[in-house]
Amino acid sequence: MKKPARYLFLAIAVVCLSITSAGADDVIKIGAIFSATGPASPLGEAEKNTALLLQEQINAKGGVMGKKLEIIIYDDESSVDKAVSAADKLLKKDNVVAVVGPSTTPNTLAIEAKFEAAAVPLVSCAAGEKIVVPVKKWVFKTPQSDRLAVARILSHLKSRKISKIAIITVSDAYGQGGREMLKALAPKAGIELTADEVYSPKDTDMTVQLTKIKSTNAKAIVSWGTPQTGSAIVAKNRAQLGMSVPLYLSHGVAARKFIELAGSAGEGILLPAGRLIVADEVPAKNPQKALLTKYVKDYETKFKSPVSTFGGHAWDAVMLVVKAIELGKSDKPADIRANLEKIKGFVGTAGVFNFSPEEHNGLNESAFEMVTIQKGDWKIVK
Amino acid sequence: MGISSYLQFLISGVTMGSIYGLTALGFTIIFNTTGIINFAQGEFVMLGGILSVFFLKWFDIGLFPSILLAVLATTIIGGVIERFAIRPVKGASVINLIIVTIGVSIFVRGLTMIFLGKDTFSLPHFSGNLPLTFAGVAVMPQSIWILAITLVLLAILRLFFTRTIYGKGMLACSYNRKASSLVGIGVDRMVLFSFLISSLVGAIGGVILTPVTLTSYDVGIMLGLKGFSACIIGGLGNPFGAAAGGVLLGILESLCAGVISSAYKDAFAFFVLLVLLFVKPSGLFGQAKIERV
Amino acid sequence: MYGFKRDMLAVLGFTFFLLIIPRILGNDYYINTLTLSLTHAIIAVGLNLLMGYAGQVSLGHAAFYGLAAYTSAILTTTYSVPLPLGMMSGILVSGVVALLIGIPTLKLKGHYLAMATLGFGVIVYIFFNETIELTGGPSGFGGISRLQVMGYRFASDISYYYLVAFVLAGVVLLSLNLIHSRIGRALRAIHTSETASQISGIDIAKYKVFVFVLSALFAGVAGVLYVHNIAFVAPGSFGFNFSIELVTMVVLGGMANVWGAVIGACFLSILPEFLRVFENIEIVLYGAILIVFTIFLPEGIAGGITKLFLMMKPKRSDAAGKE
Amino acid sequence: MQQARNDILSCRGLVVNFGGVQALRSVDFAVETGSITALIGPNGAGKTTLLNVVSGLVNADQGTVKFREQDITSLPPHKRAVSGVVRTFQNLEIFYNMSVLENVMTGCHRRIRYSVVDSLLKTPRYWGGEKRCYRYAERELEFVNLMDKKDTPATELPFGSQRLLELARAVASEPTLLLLDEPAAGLNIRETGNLGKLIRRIRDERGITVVLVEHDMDLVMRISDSVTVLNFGEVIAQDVPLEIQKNPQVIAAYLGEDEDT
Repeated sequence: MKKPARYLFLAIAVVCLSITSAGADDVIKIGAIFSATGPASPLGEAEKNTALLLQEQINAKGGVMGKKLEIIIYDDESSVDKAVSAADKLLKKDNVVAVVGPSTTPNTLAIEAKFEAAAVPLVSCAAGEKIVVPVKKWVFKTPQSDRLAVARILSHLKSRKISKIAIITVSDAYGQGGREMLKALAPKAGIELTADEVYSPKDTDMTVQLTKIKSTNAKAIVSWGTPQTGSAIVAKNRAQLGMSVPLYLSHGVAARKFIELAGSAGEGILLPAGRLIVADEVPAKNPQKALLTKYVKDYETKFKSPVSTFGGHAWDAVMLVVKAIELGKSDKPADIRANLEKIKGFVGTAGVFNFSPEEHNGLNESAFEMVTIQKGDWKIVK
Repeated sequence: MGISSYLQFLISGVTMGSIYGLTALGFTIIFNTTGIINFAQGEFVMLGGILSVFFLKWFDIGLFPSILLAVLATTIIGGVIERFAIRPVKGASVINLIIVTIGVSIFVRGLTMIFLGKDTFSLPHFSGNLPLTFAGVAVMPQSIWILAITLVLLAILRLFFTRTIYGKGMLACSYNRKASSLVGIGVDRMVLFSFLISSLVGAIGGVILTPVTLTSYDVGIMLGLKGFSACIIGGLGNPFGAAAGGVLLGILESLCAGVISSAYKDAFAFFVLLVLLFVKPSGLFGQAKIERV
Repeated sequence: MYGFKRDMLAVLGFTFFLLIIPRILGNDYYINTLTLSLTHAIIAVGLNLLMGYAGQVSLGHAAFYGLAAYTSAILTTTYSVPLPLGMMSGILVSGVVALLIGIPTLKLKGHYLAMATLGFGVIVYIFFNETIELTGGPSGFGGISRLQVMGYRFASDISYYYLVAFVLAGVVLLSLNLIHSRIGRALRAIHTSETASQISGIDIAKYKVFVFVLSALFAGVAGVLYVHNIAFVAPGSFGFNFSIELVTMVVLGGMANVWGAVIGACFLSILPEFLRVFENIEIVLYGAILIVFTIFLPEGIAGGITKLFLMMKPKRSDAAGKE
Repeated sequence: MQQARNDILSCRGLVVNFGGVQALRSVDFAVETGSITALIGPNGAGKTTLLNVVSGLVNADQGTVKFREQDITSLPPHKRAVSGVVRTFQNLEIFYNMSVLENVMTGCHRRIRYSVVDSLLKTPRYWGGEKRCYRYAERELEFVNLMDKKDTPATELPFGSQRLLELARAVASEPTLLLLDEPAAGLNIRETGNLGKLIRRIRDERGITVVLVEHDMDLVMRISDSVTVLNFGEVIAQDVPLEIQKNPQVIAAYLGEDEDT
């Protein structure tokens, strides 16, 4: 009985020491809030893993400006309330210099104001355009906005002379973002929406919605969701109903998981995606090529599971913060924020970032490739 | 929309409804012997599906042996749950029993998440994934499997409850537990049995459903909710009412989604449910006089 | 008489305790967690009046919490209604909806009542999720102003904590007062025997609806306090899961015990903070704690504490009372 | 029947069906103000059903119930209680989650009137009402001799005392007509004797008219002024106790029952 007690004491002592040493000068502390559990866990899990991976890699190389990088990760359980208390802890207890995450739009919107008030930069991994439009001084985000993805799909549709589409979106924050963009941008591009269907994230059958779409004369279907929230089922049900009109999906689908889930029904679907999932195919001269191949390899060796774009968003967020620190040679929150705005031509997984005081996402349409699935693998559509 | 669209809605509804019905059946079997609404019923469905996926992946023994193994494993888990979580609270108030089953469902879900991961998985169709087309209506072979297995299961359960000594014993428990124990029926054993059977039924539901719907550690919540609704529509305590309630709920949902609005389909389905309860306060096939709470 | 002085003292002590907690703990990053758990306690106390005292189950109480939160948020933000008016309207909407839904629903009993309230909760949740123009949909509704009363802005987290603490103390006191009145007795009577209550001249339909509306009003108070604290609202906070969590708070804390609801709410809201270090295992532990507590403390934490006190008291009247 | 007499309760042509079973078939039943009226009959004769119809727990399919010249046929039970019809139950319906005193105070529910606001804020009206309520309850507990148990939880009372408690609660609501459903069931001889005296005192001291469903013939014959006999849902006799004992139809009905059981 005595031995475990001593170990326990030691463990406590170590924890206490690490807490007290937290204020020490040789450590840079970054906070992270990810939805590692709950409905958004497919996003948060990959992001958390990526953050851990980066922490290890960066410190192995001697840290940032010679200081050790410590990423303090909290799980918000996909809940707004938990995200708020995690933000409080990071800001008031851990005194971090910057925070990456949260994984979802509502959780980001819920804590934005705290970062404005505390004057600490937040680099979100959520897609919603509302996060950075209008621009908030202390808030940035790394995923490509829905607007860019939708614009990419619409221009592809136009190139194929399709003018009537039906949309089917998931009724969570992610699907809502896509739905609003599609409804706003499609008419401007001269494309008519013949149907606007919705399904819940946990729905298991979309035959009914697709049957309705089938009865309209839509020439293409655009569906907004992730592999875990119905996109695979939409693809499957479309195949089952024998529908031949092309199916466009969102950039959130870009993960090997989707191919596994949709099986043969995934063949031929189209989507705009960051280059992460087609890293092999990216031409060698593309600036992203090297880092994409390395990230895919490192992630998949360490965690034994395929990468997703979401992990990439966390990669971008952490590395952007690191870049900003190195750029200004300062780990003060205000300097990090100022230097984030100065970052130009930063090569990330989602694309090449160019920030400015007016632009806190830093990506443009060139971040996307149109990809499809051929013989069970992602292929760039030329 | 043509008539074929409506037929398609109906087929989707019946397919999903069968699963709701099977979940509801599991609720009813446990309710009848114990008076407990087992909020962990959805987890049995989840386990049946997700364990099949993993057994197939780990042991590489082919689809049907993996499925059998998964059903068996889930049934054993059902028994373990009864023994270690339900039996210790024997005789507690209804609301406490509900909380225990909620605790169990969180516990099971958590363990699944830790050991099998948070991802979504698929299971191959039992026989081909090419649809059969009748008059412009696509029917998946899996839907036929679902319907057929549901019906067979119902028939077997009916035989079990009316013909076997265990089945009759369980029915007796449902009418009067005290009297049953007085005439020598081991109530504890019957309760254990009801958990075994309902986890078996739940697991089978999960297994036949997963090829159509995919699975993940958290699918049990929604299925449990729908199953509970189905057995309330059917009239609590009536196994066949529960199955019928499930099919009705499935059809209601798909018609709401198809005809009214896909965004509000669950809201409409629950709205109809509420109206139904207001008109017929003890479900469609329930007896008005029986009050257990 | 009837323990009023004792109640009064207990509430005063409780308020004092709430006020000094932040000082004892010294740090303030958890203040929001505390505020949130006290907000939950306000709902739980109301739900306990409904469930613990009157014996009517509700699996949809998150809906009332959400209705008030959204109403106040939308009125004050989108329509620039003055804050106090918006908050009053929020609470009122919860009450009125409870009245309308309560009249037909409370005719149902047991599991059917549970089902109906659950269905109501799901409908309201979908309404929050789908009326995007009004509620902002799944991504939420932001830009809500923080509470301001007569020119005083509750800007700091600690000031908001004190406010919620005072409101909770008030709600507890009102509930204790209600319980020790003819109305409280009527509610408890309905719990044990509806027939005998009717025979004693108690209009059970009226009282059930009354306590349902009252508990919805409490949930509404919590809702407006919540929304003007977080200054953001999304449907995810008001789903089925939260309704279940509320019920769990009441049962785990101790049914038919006003203090039990407070203890249960604080316990379940703060527990995850302690479990957080276990990361993924957290959810398993949470489930296990629910099971273990229900097995070993069937009367809830408050019930357990009461029993402990009784055990320590010298046993003199025990032999006389029992047959 | 006898229109000249002053009836507090008069039921005409009551019919109650439970599924296929006719529990009451056209029952006429009247109770004279200030009387103790017994209702007897073999098991399943419909006595409890008749009490249920009078107290409003069961609605009659046909027929009317008049209480103090007013038609109360469609009134819900709590309104009947308010207007003065109160009953007890064969299988005891006391409030097990309360103390003895609180049980009786709940019985006083309709006698004290203060509002929700009064109770939330503990206004003087609340205090006044509660004090009165407390006094009423104490008086009834003294009446049934349970004063020493007033703070005991109701569950801990012995069975006989629980019967008395239910009686105290019923009397506490100041009824004008009290319906007792087998009050002596489960009591020993001494307790039954005391109960008989108590029922008389309820009528004599409180002026409450009593209807009594009872199997204990000694008790019935000793305390009642009038006896009504039900058999298979019909009234087969109504008379003073002495006459009833001689009535051949009544004797036949009871013998018939004996054969069954």
